[in-house]
Amino acid sequence: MDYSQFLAMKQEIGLLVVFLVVFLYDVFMPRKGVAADGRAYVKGTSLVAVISFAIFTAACFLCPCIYEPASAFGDMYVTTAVAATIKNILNVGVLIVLIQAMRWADSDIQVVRRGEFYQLLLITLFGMYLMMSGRHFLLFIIGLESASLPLAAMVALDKHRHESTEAAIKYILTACFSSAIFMMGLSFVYGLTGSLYFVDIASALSTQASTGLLTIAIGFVMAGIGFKLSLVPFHLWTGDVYQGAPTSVTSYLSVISKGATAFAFVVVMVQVFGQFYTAAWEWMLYALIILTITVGNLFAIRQRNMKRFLAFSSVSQAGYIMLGVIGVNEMALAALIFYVLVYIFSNLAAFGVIQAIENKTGLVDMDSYRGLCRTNPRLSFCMMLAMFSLAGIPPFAGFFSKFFIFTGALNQGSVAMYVLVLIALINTIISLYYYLLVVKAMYISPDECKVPAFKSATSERIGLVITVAGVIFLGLVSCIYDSILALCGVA
Amino acid sequence: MLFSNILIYFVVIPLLMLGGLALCRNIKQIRAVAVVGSTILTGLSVYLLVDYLGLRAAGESAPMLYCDSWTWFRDLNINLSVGVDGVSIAMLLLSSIILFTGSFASWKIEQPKAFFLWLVLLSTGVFGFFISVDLFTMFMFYEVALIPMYLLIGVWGSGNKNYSAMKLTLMLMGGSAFLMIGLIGIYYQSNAPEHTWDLLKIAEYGVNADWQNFLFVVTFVGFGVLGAMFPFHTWSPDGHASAPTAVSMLHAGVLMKLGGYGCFRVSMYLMPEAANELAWIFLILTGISVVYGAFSACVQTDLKYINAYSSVSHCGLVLFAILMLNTTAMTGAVMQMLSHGLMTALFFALIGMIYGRTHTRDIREMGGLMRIMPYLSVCYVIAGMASLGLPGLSGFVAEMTIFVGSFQEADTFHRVFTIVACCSIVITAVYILRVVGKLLFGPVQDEHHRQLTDATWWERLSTATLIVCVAAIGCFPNFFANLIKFTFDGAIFRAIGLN
Amino acid sequence: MNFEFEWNSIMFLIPSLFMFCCGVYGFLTRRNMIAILISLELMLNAVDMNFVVFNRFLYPGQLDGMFFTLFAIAIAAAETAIAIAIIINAFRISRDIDVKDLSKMKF
Amino acid sequence: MEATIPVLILAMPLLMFLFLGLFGKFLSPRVSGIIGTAGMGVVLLMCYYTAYVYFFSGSPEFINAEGNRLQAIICNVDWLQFTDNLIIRLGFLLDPISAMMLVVISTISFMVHLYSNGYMRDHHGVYERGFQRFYAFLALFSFSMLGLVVATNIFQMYIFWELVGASSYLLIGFYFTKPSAVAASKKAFIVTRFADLGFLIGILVLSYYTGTFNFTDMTSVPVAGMNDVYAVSAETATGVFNIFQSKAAAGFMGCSVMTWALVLIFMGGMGKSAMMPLHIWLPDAMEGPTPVSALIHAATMVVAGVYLVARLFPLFLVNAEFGGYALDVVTWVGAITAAYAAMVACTQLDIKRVLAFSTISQIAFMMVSLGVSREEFHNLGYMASMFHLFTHAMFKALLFLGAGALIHAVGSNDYTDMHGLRKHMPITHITFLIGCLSIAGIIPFSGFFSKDEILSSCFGNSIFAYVWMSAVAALTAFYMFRLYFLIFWWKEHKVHEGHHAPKDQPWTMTLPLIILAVVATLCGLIPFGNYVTWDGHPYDFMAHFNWTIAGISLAVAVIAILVAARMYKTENPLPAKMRQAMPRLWDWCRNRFYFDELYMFITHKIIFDKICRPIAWFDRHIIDGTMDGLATITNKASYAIRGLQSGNTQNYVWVYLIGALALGGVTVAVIFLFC
Repeated sequence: MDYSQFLAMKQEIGLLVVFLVVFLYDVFMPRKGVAADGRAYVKGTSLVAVISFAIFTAACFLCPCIYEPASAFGDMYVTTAVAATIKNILNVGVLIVLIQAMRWADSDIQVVRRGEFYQLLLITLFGMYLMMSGRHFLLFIIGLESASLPLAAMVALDKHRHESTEAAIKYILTACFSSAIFMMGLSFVYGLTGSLYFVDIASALSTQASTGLLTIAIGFVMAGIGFKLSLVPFHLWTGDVYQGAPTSVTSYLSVISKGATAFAFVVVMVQVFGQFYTAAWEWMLYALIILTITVGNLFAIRQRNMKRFLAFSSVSQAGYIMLGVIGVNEMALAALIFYVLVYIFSNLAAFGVIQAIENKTGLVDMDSYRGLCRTNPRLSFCMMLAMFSLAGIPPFAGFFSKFFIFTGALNQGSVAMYVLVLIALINTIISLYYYLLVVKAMYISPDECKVPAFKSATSERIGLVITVAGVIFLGLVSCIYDSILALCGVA
Repeated sequence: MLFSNILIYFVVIPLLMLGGLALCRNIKQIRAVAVVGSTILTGLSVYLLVDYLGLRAAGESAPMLYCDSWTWFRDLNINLSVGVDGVSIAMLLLSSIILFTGSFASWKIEQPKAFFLWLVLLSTGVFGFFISVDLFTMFMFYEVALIPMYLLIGVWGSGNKNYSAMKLTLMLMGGSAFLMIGLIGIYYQSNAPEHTWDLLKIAEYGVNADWQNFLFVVTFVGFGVLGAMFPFHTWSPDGHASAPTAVSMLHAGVLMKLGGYGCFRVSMYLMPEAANELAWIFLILTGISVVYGAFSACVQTDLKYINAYSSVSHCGLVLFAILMLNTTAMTGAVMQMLSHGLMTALFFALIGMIYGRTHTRDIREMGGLMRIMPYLSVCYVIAGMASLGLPGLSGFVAEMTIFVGSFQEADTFHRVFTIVACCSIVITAVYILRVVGKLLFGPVQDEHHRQLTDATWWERLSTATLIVCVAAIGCFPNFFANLIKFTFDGAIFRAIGLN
Repeated sequence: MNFEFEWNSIMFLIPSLFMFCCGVYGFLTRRNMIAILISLELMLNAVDMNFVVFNRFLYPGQLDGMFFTLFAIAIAAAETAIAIAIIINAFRISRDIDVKDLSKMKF
Repeated sequence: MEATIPVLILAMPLLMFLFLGLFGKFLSPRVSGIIGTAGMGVVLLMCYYTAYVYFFSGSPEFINAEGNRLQAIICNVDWLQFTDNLIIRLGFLLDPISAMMLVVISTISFMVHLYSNGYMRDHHGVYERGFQRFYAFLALFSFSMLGLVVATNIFQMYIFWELVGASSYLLIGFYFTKPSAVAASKKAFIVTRFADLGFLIGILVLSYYTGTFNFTDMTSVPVAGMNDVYAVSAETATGVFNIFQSKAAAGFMGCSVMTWALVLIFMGGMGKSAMMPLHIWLPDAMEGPTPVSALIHAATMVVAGVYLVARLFPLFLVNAEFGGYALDVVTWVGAITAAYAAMVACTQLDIKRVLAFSTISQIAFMMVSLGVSREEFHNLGYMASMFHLFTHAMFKALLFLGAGALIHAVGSNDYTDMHGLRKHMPITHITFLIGCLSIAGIIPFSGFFSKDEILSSCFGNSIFAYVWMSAVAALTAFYMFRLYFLIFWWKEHKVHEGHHAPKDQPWTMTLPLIILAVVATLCGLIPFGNYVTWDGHPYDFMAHFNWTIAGISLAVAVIAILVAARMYKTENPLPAKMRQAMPRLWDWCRNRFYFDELYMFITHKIIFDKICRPIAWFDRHIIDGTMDGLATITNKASYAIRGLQSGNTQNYVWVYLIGALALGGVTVAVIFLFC
């Protein structure tokens, strides 16, 4: 075996190094800190994790070699400039998540477990890398599972809270079920084509007529990936898990996991089923998008818990992301990547505020946000920007990403796409409604605010500054989108 | 160079104002920033007007002047393109005047800093919209102008403000949803050699004939929502009723004009063939708007509702005239936009001032205000006279231009609707005089009102400015008509034989 | 190419499908979470069987299916391990592993 | 003629309006009264000068070699350009009728300005509140009215038409704390607005087909070798007719388009001139201060409708010649209104209302006169109408100002509060009597001549018209003398004794009365036909004077006066008996044939209750309800599907499974069924 082919996986190796640094530091450093309940812990784990990950992220950005296309393991693993970019984007997101999570991870309850949090998180990220770069369903499954199973543990991290455990159980059970269905679908695909390589499956499919079994198999595969993306009707875990999980985990779950899976979904659909049989999976996706956006919005309307609210908002956002998949062109792909990027920043800005408030007061209800602008004007300002960006209001980044994804989707020019985009656009009105509800609670409600004026921690502030800057500038600074589009054009 | 173009300052100055406001420490500084900024903007637009007329007099015949373009999103061909013609200049002038007067009208607002921040953000959007000739940029500014409305109404409004603010925002966003699909459709379906957002280029090459009808309808409806076209007007009464004074002024005065302007600039200008074919649908709707709004206004008892319905009627006339597709009517439409903008701003300013004193807007609870606050009452009468089309004030010239223009369309359908629209002048008189009679004349209804004071200097300044503008248009209409007309005489309409 | 099952493969596929359905049925009806996990194992094993059968009867020249099965077994084990850990934690908190009782968060 | 003075004629009142309006409150009432009166005096002189130059200078731009008077456009400025041809210009057209109107308006306006100095004060000489405003409004009205009569094009006329409406509104509602005044002003404005709608549409139709707004382009031909000088010509009007024939031959509802246009334009005139059924605002307009009634609602503004028809008379005439009905409509409306108003005037209590109905009736005379005017009778009717307009302005202003003096002295509008005032107010008595004699048509007072000409032209048209109008003339004499006797005779009033006894008013009020009385007496002797005819060609009235008709009408008038004297000179039961003899008729007349009630019914019960309210309801409940309904449906849907998220993991899995199966299954089914 030629071990040099591992060198093709530069980002994965870098990530493993970060993981090892954190792991070794956490395991072997003397436990000098003492938590409130008397248990000892290693000081500085968070800092090590964040700094090493920051170095890794920066290195990935700066090192040109990672953008070179490469493959390994007999083309089971393929990386391209686009994939590298997506990974970089996810890295930025993860970095923000880590920064935002520091305060929570360092809290008295979590401090003894925070090493596990960072390690599990890095492992799931690793799984996502594999998922995005895998060109063989075996590698894909391994990536998918290692991206989702540790997440269950992360969801359960708050182990004394009933909600956390409940969420974890719901997550693990549905995840397992979904992977079973997914693999069932795969087995049919395998039976029909005799290979698990994406390329081979595609070429095998291109020579045979469509059959019912294949369609059902595609449906199963879509359901399996749609589960991770929380597409309706595979989304039902989302609300409960987002609500129950520790907020840092929720934010990770909502942006990173979703972004990675979206990209993987594009790869699978385009590379495996894309050449042939477009009509079938596109119509399936068509239906899924409509359902996802609509149902997600309808559920989001009534939510009072901010995390649960953002869960359903993220369901509908996933629908918008899928508009980039259904477009099947480089513009749509670029729009999708850009959308994910913007979504990461916007959603993390919202979660940053939620975490800041939850860490201080333990309140996550929308009602407790009433009158927030009078006690914590800056936090509420950040939250408002995040909401506007998620709703797609200019001049914030969300507007641009939404506009581009619609532009990308309409590139096809079919009437059906116009109808789809129109439905999506009408749904933006509903989404605007519930995003404005938050703004209304913060700015318009005359009530006395339950959240007292407080000063948030430095890490939270840094996180918020980064995300808000992103929300404001990602769209206005055109070179970001232009470079993504250029990359996709090359790929 | 970005800053060598005069138009860009219409966006830069509001942005600087935003920065300045953010740094302000007390109300005096805030007022100073607002007044200085809006004065500069007004001065700038007057300068632009003069300069533009000079250029036209010198024989410039390009459809848009001061054109400039800076690449923004290269691959999508999105540019920050600016350029103006007479219509946009008229709108810029209107916006800056209303911003100026609006600043004075909100002299004593609570939480002034946040209020002015949002107000200036809103006007940034408005100015940006009027100077843009790039569909994307235009749309972006359009939405920038919409959303501050929510907070301005929600926070500073009165009455059922939560409901109204939400309804207004959602309905307008609904409009812009249609708009977005229309604009992207135009981007893809234009006959230009490469996909472009550039208005002038699209206008030059035209839009794919198969798609025009669809795109025309969605864009027209999209802008029509903001233009308060029946049956998409219901945000207007509630929204205006709840909005604070300056916001009502800016919204009715300028923002609703975005609708009319957009209808013309995008729907009609880019897709004249579809406009020609489908105008009748919207003519019916706008024709209904005109009388419907007027009739509804007749029985309202809330001052702002009356005015909001009157706006529905007047703005309906704007769209109605645009749809007539001839130079005269369209010129009239723009004059009506100017006129309605100024006079409705005046109305809302006055209503706000009266409300600030009496704390009621119900005309049944007020009366004989002429004795108590003569200045405001006289201004109200003048605004009313402008609204019902008294010669010498702006309403008359605008309406007459519209009616004469519309009557040039000789078929029965157009004739009937023109006459129906004409009827609005009677109904307008009914509701205006009803209000004037109940509110200002007659005996004093509420003895507590006798202690109230008349206008303060900033209120006087604000209203007097508007009245002077209304009278200026009313007395020297040809100046404005000539400013506007050039656009509609322009080559594009002529080329396809519609004019 | 028509997808024609050979008799032999059918002999194995029917039980695997049956197993899968049993697994699904169990998953949907059992209230004890351990039983649910067992049902899950049934489903996963059915998938494994599928892969092996397809490999063995349709594509005997390769080992893709076999390897997939091996990995799938490992994954199943990992899933179960994590699930059990969480279930144990749940039991610690509420002394109850009935899945119906875990519905505090809803709507 | 130089444009300076004509421009100043318009500019002066406008500037006075702005000056008094903006700075009036910084001036004392006395000063502003003096400024206003003096300003109007200057305007008066300028108008006289202009009229003098027009009629008597003999300049070739005003009169041609054959002695025909011409139309001269003194100045004309583009105000608003619609299309290449349709341009609103503001200009100054000088022709016989506009020159005459300048005289009328400036005279009456000046008298009223002067008179108001006295009238708008109480008995202690304290000025009424808003005195400055009053003068400002008077100036505004004068400006608008002068602008109206000198209009060079129909749109300019419309502009000033609206402006006089507005100033009338402001002046009627001068006592704005009085609800009745507010209601009256509103009514006046809205009713005339409604009529103006017809006018506007008429203008639109006319201008669309003729392609011009200019009067001169529609009714006159340019005089060769002169700029902006035109001669009225039936050929041009025929040309207009032909344009209509060629462009809109079909007509509409049985009438030609031209007829429609003219009738619609006449509708505007009906509104302003208070022709039935649009007359209802005028009696109510008497809520305004009496000088205003004299100026606006008797002498000037209300004759604008007559003036409008006269202005477009060649078109009407051509239309009639080719069988159009426009002029017949004018006649019929005029005839019915004249009789109606005269009947109503016989029963009113309020002296101003009597005068108001008398005004309506007299204007209807002018309308009839225009309506019966035909080429074959040398268009005597046109001349008669203008003549009557002139004399009527004088004597009606006189009557109104006299009534004002009475009201001011007594403090009431009601004649039952007056009775027997002849000894207390001798000057008022004499001047009022002159006015009454004049309107009754007694020789040698001015009314006799003008009315006689009208009756002559009616006689020329048809015997029916002549009889009808003569009867109305008799009624006129009757009700005027009824009024006169009831005010000044009937019986001595006890209240009138003592300190507060009514007496003649200060000189500012009596002087105008005397001047107007003199004018009203003498102006009938003016050889009007030399100055004002429809085509500018002098018409020697005396050559065509019909002594029989004159004699009959004089006799009728005298008889009517005697009847009135018998009934009302002294207190007697005869009027009551008459009333009992014809109760139904009396009731209808007293209640003005229930027109107000009818309008009330239409506006409130039908327009407000059956149109406005349902629309407002529809808007709030259906349109708004739909929008709210969409929101509610969304909310309901959201609530309805919440069961999906039951919190039970197994349900989630169920949904998942069904979703996954359906995704493939439905697609398979669709492909199977449709492909």
